[in-house]
Order: sequence, then structure tokens, then C-alpha cells
Amino acid sequence: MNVLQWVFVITAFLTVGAAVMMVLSRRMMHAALWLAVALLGVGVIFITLEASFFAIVQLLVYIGAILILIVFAIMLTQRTDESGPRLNAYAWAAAGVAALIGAILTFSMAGWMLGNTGLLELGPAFDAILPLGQALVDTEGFAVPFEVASVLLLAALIGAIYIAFERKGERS
Amino acid sequence: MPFETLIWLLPLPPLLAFFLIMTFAHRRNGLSHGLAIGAVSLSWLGSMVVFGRALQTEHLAEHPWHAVLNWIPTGDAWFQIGVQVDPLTVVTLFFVAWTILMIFIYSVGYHNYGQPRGMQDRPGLPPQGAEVKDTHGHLHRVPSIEPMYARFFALVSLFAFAMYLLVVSDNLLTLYIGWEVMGLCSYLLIGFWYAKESARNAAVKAFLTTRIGDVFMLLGLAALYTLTGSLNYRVILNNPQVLEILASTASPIAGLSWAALIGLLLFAGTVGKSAQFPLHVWLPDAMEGPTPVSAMIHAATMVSAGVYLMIRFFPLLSAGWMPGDPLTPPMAAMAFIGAFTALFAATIGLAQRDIKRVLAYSTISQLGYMIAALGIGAYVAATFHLVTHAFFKALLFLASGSVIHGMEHGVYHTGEHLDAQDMFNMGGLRHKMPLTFWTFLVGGLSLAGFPLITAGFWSKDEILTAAFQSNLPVFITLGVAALLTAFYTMRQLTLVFLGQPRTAAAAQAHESRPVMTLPLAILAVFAVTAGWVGIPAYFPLVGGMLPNWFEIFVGSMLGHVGEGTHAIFTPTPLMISVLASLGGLFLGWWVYQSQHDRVQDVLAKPLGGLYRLWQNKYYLDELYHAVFIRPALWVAEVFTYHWLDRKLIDGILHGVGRLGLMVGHGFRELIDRPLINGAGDALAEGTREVGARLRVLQPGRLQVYLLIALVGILLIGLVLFSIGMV
Amino acid sequence: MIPLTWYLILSAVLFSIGLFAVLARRHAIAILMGVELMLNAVNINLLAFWHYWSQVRGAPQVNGMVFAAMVFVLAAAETAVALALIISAYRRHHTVVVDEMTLLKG
Amino acid sequence: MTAFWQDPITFLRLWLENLLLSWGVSERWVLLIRYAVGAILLATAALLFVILQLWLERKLIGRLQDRLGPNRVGPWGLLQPIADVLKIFTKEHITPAGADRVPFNLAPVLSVAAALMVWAVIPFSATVFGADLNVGILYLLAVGAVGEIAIILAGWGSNNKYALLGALRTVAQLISYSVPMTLSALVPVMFSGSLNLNAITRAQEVWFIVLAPLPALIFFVASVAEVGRAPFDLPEAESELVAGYSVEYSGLKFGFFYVAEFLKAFTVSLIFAVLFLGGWRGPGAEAYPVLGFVYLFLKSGAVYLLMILFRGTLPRFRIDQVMDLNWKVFTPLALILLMVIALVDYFLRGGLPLVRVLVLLGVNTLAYIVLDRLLSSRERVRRQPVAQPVRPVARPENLINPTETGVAS
Repeated sequence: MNVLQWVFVITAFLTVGAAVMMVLSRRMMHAALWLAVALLGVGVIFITLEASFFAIVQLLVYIGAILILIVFAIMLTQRTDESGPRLNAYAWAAAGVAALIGAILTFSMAGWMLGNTGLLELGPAFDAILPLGQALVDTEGFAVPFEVASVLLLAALIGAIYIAFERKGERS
Repeated sequence: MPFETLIWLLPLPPLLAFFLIMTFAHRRNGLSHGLAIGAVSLSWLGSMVVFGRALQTEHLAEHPWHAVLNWIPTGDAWFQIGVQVDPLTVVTLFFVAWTILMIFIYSVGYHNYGQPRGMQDRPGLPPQGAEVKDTHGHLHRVPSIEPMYARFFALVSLFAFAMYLLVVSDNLLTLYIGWEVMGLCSYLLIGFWYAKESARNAAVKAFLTTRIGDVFMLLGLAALYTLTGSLNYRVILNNPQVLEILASTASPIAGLSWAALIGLLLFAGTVGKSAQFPLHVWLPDAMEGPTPVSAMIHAATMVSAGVYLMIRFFPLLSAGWMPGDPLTPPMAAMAFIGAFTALFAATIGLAQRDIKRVLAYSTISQLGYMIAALGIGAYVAATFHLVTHAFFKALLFLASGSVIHGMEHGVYHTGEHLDAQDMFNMGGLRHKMPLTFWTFLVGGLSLAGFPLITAGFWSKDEILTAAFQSNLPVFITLGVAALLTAFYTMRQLTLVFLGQPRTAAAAQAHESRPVMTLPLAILAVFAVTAGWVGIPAYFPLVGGMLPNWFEIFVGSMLGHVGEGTHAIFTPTPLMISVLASLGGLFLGWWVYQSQHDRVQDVLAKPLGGLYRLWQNKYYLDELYHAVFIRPALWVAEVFTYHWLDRKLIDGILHGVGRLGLMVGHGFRELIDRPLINGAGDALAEGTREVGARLRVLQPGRLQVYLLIALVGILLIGLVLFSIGMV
Repeated sequence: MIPLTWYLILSAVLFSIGLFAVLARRHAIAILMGVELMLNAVNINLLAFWHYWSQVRGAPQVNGMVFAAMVFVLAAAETAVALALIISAYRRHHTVVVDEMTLLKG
Repeated sequence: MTAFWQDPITFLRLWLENLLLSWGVSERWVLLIRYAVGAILLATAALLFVILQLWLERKLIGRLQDRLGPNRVGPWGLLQPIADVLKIFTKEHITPAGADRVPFNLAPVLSVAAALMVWAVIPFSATVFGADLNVGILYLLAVGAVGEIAIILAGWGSNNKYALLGALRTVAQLISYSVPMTLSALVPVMFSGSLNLNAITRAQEVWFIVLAPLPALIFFVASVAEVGRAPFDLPEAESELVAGYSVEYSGLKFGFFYVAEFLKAFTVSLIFAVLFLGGWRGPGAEAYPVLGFVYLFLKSGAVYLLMILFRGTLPRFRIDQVMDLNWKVFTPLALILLMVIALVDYFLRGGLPLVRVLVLLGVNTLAYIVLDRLLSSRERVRRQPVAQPVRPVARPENLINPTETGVAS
């Protein structure tokens, strides 16, 4: 195994471990921190895929925005005590289903005939940011989904503000 | 853009302004009058462009500019609406555009824009004045801004739209729409200060009275459409064959031809709209509205619309008539009613005290002039008088508004409780309000027909000349009316402006703001110069100095250009006209210069009962009340309500209701309860049973749903996999 | 020289962990975190295939990246709305435990 | 082969690489060692620089406030920060009883790390930069997020309501201001057509501050808000929040925050210099890369001095004013400017450079004038008449008759 493979394996175990900890930790704040670790791990995975742009976007969007939002939400809903069970009554069934689906996915993917292709280093010639940017604004490419995405973001923004806005007399 | 598009666009800006003010600007006074004046300025500009082009166009009467649109499908054809511009439209547009624009500008000042809001002012009441403190701490009472300022401009904009629509339309239906919208605006604006009982009553009276005429007019319209299949002017009026057929076909009524019947019906509409006897009673009461409304709607434009309709339909009214023939029935009716109204209203005008009411009766009288002129076939003269009258009467009304304003100023200053519109409370105002005085003088002289220089002289002289040549009784009536006109005009001038102030308020009166006096000045110019376009060529001395453009231009509508039924100079009518005018003016001045009492008219004693008769308007209102209104109320209350409605109809209905109740009860007990309810209940019960069993699947827990869905997917996948599809 | 399979397996594992969080955690925000984890797993897949595909075609491909970008957008929008909903629900019911929000119970 | 005095750092790097290669170390390891050494040197240099900066700031603020500033330890008090550091080293590390230990202890480290990580992509001269990342600007913004996480961790971990409130407030401010900051940072990106900081530097034939003064201004003010310095020092508003998120920290842990704060302040000056002031560009900087350092530090020093001037002269904003300024002025303005400048620049492509400069300057001036009119009209609407004091204030001249007011008794 070479350096990159070691990096991958270590990161993968860290990520999966952090994800498991996230699921199992009782305090929501800890879960959020474990999620942060998992997300960082995914960012590193992106770097091993030579998608450094996405690694940084991962940092920017997930850590910089989503995670902070989640932490804010946790702080704002802090009054609930976290003493109850962290998993619900169907946790065993859920675990079974999740494991089954994970197994199916894993086996179907591992069994894919080209799956053993080693991923070679692409090098700077494959720098895809420029094509990505052009594709996003190309009417032949993804201009419409891009616009739709922007509208979606705007709608989500307005919707979120509207929903979260405290209306008079709502607090019972 | 073809030129016709401009014609389409003429009525639209005021309509747009109406909607904009109503929707967006009803709380912003400056914006609302800006919108309204901007809109009518646009229309004015368009009208002037049309006017300018029309002057340069040959044979406009034979080939009017027109454009049509399909509007309402009628079977396999379309009812078309359109616009048309011919010489008559052009001259009407000219005075309509000018007077409307001037009155709009004047209204800004009249409604005290820029003044403070009065503490006691309420919507629906005239402004009561506001108290302001000057730099020395003294309290002053000053005029306050109209509380419904924006509403006023919205309504007059709508009115302007309707007037333009009426003028440019090429068919009776759109004309009728404009006509009725104007009626609505008139109603709304007379009742503008709706909190005043008198204003409310006046509004209802105006609306109902004009409605009587309008019903007849609608009948005429329907008859015309049935007979010709069209309401278009070009199809009916410019078409000798159609006129011929209409004139020669007998109608089912009283041996009249269809043309005569339709003409009479349309004339009934005009009687209502132009306030001719016996439907004139609403117009004096309409003076309850704000003065610009009186000027615009009840003097310059709307009441002119009735005359306009008559002029427009003159070919139909006179179908089969040639100069020299006996008059056709509608023409005879017009000649009679017009002449009678002219004299009748003038006599009432002699005894009125309210400055605006005198003008209102003078309006009725002058409209009678025009109707009478048309009745004897003086087409051009009637049109000419229509134009000049619009200018000088608008001027007079606006100037009287200015006088009232000045008087109110004095009333605020002195704190007296007196009627600011009563002429006997005025006097000597010429020093206080010089500009108003001079412009009022110009308007008044024009109304009185002061020889040679005023517009009114030329148009009135033309009518008198025509009457002299064709119909002597009409001529005599009109001559007497002219004398009376000059008399009451001078009475008004003397009472208001000359002599000494009869009250402290009059002594403290005050000239109005430039925004009010500027329109006066402009209208005064027209009140003089508008006559110069129609000086007959045969007139001694001045005749021929200016071409008789009006005769040529408007006369082309009838096709006899320059032919002239009265091309020969006859001195008698001229002399009578001059004598009536000067004599009336002198008498008016002579009688009323000695008026010092502010209660009793100097003429009241000498004339005695006649004066009281005039002052009470021949007791016509009382007569109408007794003859029409009380019986109508009785029929409504006792006959219709108590007998027909309560006893007969309600009785039948109650009987039917009881029967229905019995039948329904039977159905309910026999069919509904056992059969339908039973089945329904069973169904509901079954559904509930099933639901109760299935509700286990709906725990309301998100995650369980998801779990069930996933298990389902897995199962489906398993099935598909086992049969080899995945 | 990391085989493609490794990425795919990693993503499958992360996906099922996220799914478990979604199915089994009681806390609404934890469910949301599970969703985020699943989206990340998907993104790993997308980018891995993007890399693989670029390598096979010998030229940079964009489709995988565009999809990944869309997933980011979706994640951001979804989080914003979901958190707003959670806060709104918290105000109303004083709880963020989804088990206790059973107003739609049959 | 460059001479030592032309580019000492590259010279040393090449020397080290050759040395290692001649020892038989494989290329991969050489690369690794090179990065490690570079990172350690850079971080150390940055942290040492902070010491100088601390002294400078205290001295200048002292002068602004008519004091002498530190003047006891060393010549002109130069060694004062070192003495402070020593004192901080010797203090006790306290972890509060209810604290969440891991986040509490992780926060200061992350905070400093976030500030240092920025230095990795700054091009210090034509040849010297940590990583030539092709998404450099994105990296800068992303690393800012790590700093935010650190603050949240500190606030949460302290188990103290002032700390929590301070953290929430800080993070709200940081998130808000990163919006106009990002938008105005896109203007240089647009001009240069690249996200790479080195490329942006090289594209600045004309400094971007000349082409886009308003975005530069927005970026600068947003930067000041991002580092939470006066007049945006609400996170540490003592009167409201004691000391904000760092209230429970003591000793070296507090020192970390302290250092991070100053380091961030200088870092944003560096970023501003790179984005808008031409970075290391200057006469002779291509031929003699060592000059690039001098130019860059002179420029960022100037920006930093401006920040000190702000801190010394401006009063603190209220929190609602901070948010108003951001959401109602900066964000819309930055958006509009971005679009307008993009359009204008698109049409000026290929024209005379002078025309481009003048037109863009004109556009900015115009935007400024419009903004000024808008703001002043808003101000006019909102200005309330100053209330007259209802009750007489207890001043000597109001107390003519002490017995009447009851003061005498």
C-alpha cells in the first residue's frame, strides 16, 4: 500500500468512526462535533480524488454554513433535556434495515466488474474548474438546473425566514 | 402610428388618471392633481394636434377620419365601435379641451391646495376653514384644503374621459356610454359634499330627472338600431338613402314618420341632459356641487352634450326638410321648447339671489337658444353659439367661484354668519378682486351679447337673424329673452361688483390665487376672440375683414358651403339684438345701482306677485312634487308594498311554502330516513371499522413511515430479484 | 492507486450509518445530521465516478461535478428549511423529539 | 541559479533540497520535508510577528489616547510583549467545572490554527508561497469557517451564559459580514479571471483598489468586522458581555485567543493587500523577489495602521446597527456593484487601459454618490427631534433655592 492508500484508509476509518459516534452520542453538541469530523474526513476523501475545489467547498458549505446552522439550532432548542433515550423504540428494526441496505449497496458495488480499476493521478491537465464553470452557465449544459438551483436557494431562504419568524402569540 | 390612433388615445389619459388616483394616489393630493392635470393636458395636446391637422385638411366633412374596432358579436356580424373626426367633432373638441384643462387647473386653487387641513373638516362636507397662528401668535382663520381632494380629481378625470369619449365616438352607443358615465359623474359630483342633505337631494334629483330623458333616448336608439342595423353616424347620417327611407316610413304612433319619432325620442334625451323645460329642474339644484363642477359639467361640457347630440343628428331630425318648408315635428318641438325655455329660464333668472343659480338659469336659457336655433334650421348658428357659450359660461362660473372664494375669505376674516353665495351680501368687489371683476365683466358682456367685440354677440346675432328670416314668433321670444339676459347679467354685475360693499365680509374680500385667476384670463381671451371666427361676410363695416371660417368649416357638414340661407343683410334683427343687449345692460345698471338693502330686492315691490312667481321658479318644483313624487311614493308604499307585495305575493309564497313543507316531511319520513340515511350510515360505519383497523399503520411517527417504506422497497426488490428482473 | 471499490464501499457504509441515524434517532436535529451524512456519502460516489470517468475518457468531465454541486445546493437549502421547521416546532410544542410530535396519529 | 541576495528563501529551499537529494532521500520525502519545514517556519514567523505587532499596536493606541504606551521593558518598551508572554506562560490553566472539556480545550487551538492556515496560500513574493492553490480565495473563506467553529466551541464549552451569548453574537456577525466580504472579493476575481491569489496579484497592472474603490472599501470594513475589532468589537463588549466567548479562559488558553485575534487582524490586512493593493508587486519585484516581501508587508502594514486608527478613534456600534449596516447597506451595495462592474468591465474588454480605469472609477464614484443620497434621505426620515429634558437636571444653576427642592434637608 502506498502513501495515498494509507491516507485513504486512515481517513475512511476516521470518518466512519466519527459517523458512528455521531449516531451514538447522547449530547447533540457532541454529535454535531462528530459530524464536523466526519465532514472533514469526507473533505479529505475529496482531496484524494483530486477534487480540491469540492474539498474546499465542503469546508465552506458544510462546516462554514450547515454545521454552524445546526449548532445554532441546537443552542436555540437547548431547553429540552437530553436525558431520554437517544434512540427510538424501533432502533433495532432500523438498524436491521440500514444494515441490510448497506449490505446490498456494498455487495452490489463491490461486485461491479470495473470496480477494481485503480484511480490514477489525473494531474493538472484535468483541472475541471473551468469546464465546470462553463458547463454551469452553458445553455447546452446545465444552465437551467443552475438557475433552478439558485431559485431553490432563494425560496429556501425566504421560506426558512418565514417559518422561523416568531409570530405574535405563537409561543404558547 | 396612424393618425387615427391618436384619436383613439384622446379619451384614455383621463380614464387612466381616474384609475391611478383611485388605486394609488387617493391619499396624496399633489400626486392626484398632478396625475389628473397631466392626463387632461395630454388629451388637450392631442386635441390641439387633431385641430391643427383638421384645419389643413380639405373635405374633412365628406371624408372624416375614422377607425373602427369589432366589439360585440351580433349573430354573424359584429357591432363595431369606432372614432370619427369631422368638422363638428373638431370644433367641439376644441372648446372641450380648452375648458376642461382650464377648469382642472382652476380646481387646484378652488379646493385650496397647499392650505392646511381644517380641524373640523370631514369628508362629505365643504371645508370649514382652518385656524393658523402667524408669527405674532395671532389666530387666523384661513381656507382649508378640501378633505376629499383626490376623490374630486378622480371623478372629474372620469368625467373628462366620458366627455372625450362622447365627442370622438362615431356611433350612438359609445356616445350613449359617455353620456351615461357623465350622468353618473354629475350625480357623484353634485353629491360630492354628500353630508349636506341639500346636496344629496340635488344629486338624486339630477340623476332621476335626466334618467327620464335617457329612457326615451334609449328607446330612440333601439328603434334606430332595429331599423337600420347600425348606430354608426356614417351609415345613418351621411347616407341620404337611409335618411330618405326613415323619413318616408310611417311609424305606428300618431302618424309620425320613423325619422320624426326617433328624432323626438332623441330630443327627449336632450331635454333631460340639456335641462330644457320641463326637465330643467335639476340644473339649478345641481349648483350644490363644487363650482368647478358647475362650470365644467353644468355649463360648459355636459349640458352641451345634449345640444351636441341634436346638432349631430340634425340630418335625421330634418330629414326631408328643405329651408323654407314647414318644420318637421322634431324641429317644431325643438323650436317651441327651446324658445320657451330661453324666455322662461331668463325670467326666473331675474329673481334669483344666489350668484350661481342666476348663472344656472342663464345656462338653461342659452341652451334653449341653441335648441331653438336648431329647431328653425340654423345649424351653424347653433353650433357657433354652443362654442362661444361654452367659453363664456365656463368663464362666468369660474369667476363666480372666485367671487365666492373671495367672499369666504371675508367671512373667515369677519366671522359673520352669512351666505357667501348671496349676491345681496356682496357689492363693490371690483376694487377687492380686480382680475376677477374684469374677467367676469368680459364673460358677462359676452353673455349679454355686447355688440361687436364679444363672442356672444356674434353667435346670438346669427341665431336672431336666422330666426327673423324663418320664424317670427321664435324671433320675438328670443329677442325678449336676449333683453332679459342682458338685464339679469347687468343686475348680477352691479350687485356683485359695483356700488358699495353691503356687508363687512364683502369689504374684506380678497383676490384669488393666480392658479385660479390664470384660467380666468385665458378663458376671457376666448370669450372675446371665439366670436371672430364666425363674423358673417355681409355684416356692415367689419364683415369680410376676417373670413367667416366657422360657417365654411362647420357648414360643410351639411354640404351647403357658403350657400347661406341668410346671406342677405337685414338690419332689423341686428338692431333689435344691439338694442336688446345695450338696453338690457343699461336697465340692469339703472335699476340695481340703487340697491343698498341686503334683504329686499328693489324690484320685488314694483313687480309684486310676478317677482314671487319668478323667485319660486313658477312653483314647478312644488307642482312636480305634488303631481309625480307624492303619487309615486303612495304607489310604492301602499299599493306595491302593502297590497301587492305583502298580501298577494307573500300570501301565494307562504301557501306554496307550506305545501312544500308537507311534501318534504312525507319524503323525509318515508324515503330519506330509512333508505338513504340507513345506507349512508352503514357505509360510514364500515369505513370507520376499516379505519380503526388500519390506524395502526399511522402512528404519526415520521421514522416509522420511513421504515415501513424502506421495508416495502426491500420486499419489492426481493420479489423482483427472485423472479429475475433485477 | 486506490481502487474505485474502496470509495464505493466507504460511501455505502456512510450512507447506511446516515440512514440509521435518520431512522433511529429521536432528536430532530440528529435526523437532519443523518441526512447530511447520506448526502455526503452520495457526493463521495459522485466524485469518485467523476474521477474514474475522467480517467477513462482521458479528458476532464463535468457531469459528476455538476451533480455534486447540486447536492451541495440541495443540502444547504434543505438544512435551512429543516432547521427553520425544527425551531418553529420547538416554539409550538417545546420539544424537538420527533417521537413526541404525533399530531397526525391515526 | 538565483543569487542569495536576490531571493534568499528560494535559494535556501533549493540548497536544502539538493542537500537532501544528495543524501539519498527519495523525492517524495524531500517534498514532504520541504513542506513541513516551510510550514513550521511560516507559523513561527507569523507568531513572532504578532509579538512585534502587539507592541506596535499598544504603542500607537497609547499615542492616540495621549499616553506613552509600554515603555519600561527594553528600549521603547519593545520587550513588553515578551514579558507578557512569559507571564501568561506561568499562569494556571483553569477548566471550569461544568465545562465540556474537549471543545473547551480545542477551541483556542483551532482559533489560532484558523488564523495561521490563511498564511499558507498568501503569495509573499514572485517565487515564495506556501501552496499555489487554484481556488485560493475560496480557501480563505473556508478557513474563516474554522475560526467560527472555534468560537462556537469556546462559547459552548465554557458552560457560561455570557460566553454562549458572546459566541452566538460573534458568529452571527461573522456569518453576516462574510456575505459582503465574499461578494466584494469576487470583484478582483472577476478582473483577473482567476481564483488563484498569485494570478490575482499578477493581474494587477493597475491596483484593483483604483478600479474598484467601493468594493475595496466594503471588503476592508467587512474584514474589520470579521476580525471583530473596533468599531465592530461587540463580541468583547465588556459592558454587555463581560469578555464574550473568552470569559472563562485564562493563562495560555486565553493567550491563544489573544494571539489569534491579533494574527487575524494582520492576516486580513495581508489579504486586502493581496486582493486590492497589488500584493508583492512593485518596482523590481520580479527580478528581485526579496523585494516582494518588503512591498507586501509595507502595504499590509499600511492597511493595519488604518485599522489601528479605526480602533483608536471610532466608538463601538450597537448590534442592530452592525446588522443594519451589513444587510441593508453592504450586501445590496456589494451585489449591485458586482453586477454593474461585471457589465461595465465586460464592455470595456480590449479597450484602452486608461479608459477602463477612468470608466470604472466613474462608475464607483457614481455608485457612491447614489448611496450617499439614499442614506442621507433615509437619515432625514428617521431623524427624530431631540427630546427636551422634561425635568430640570440637577445642575448648580438649577438649584437656586435648595430648600425648595429638598436638597438642603
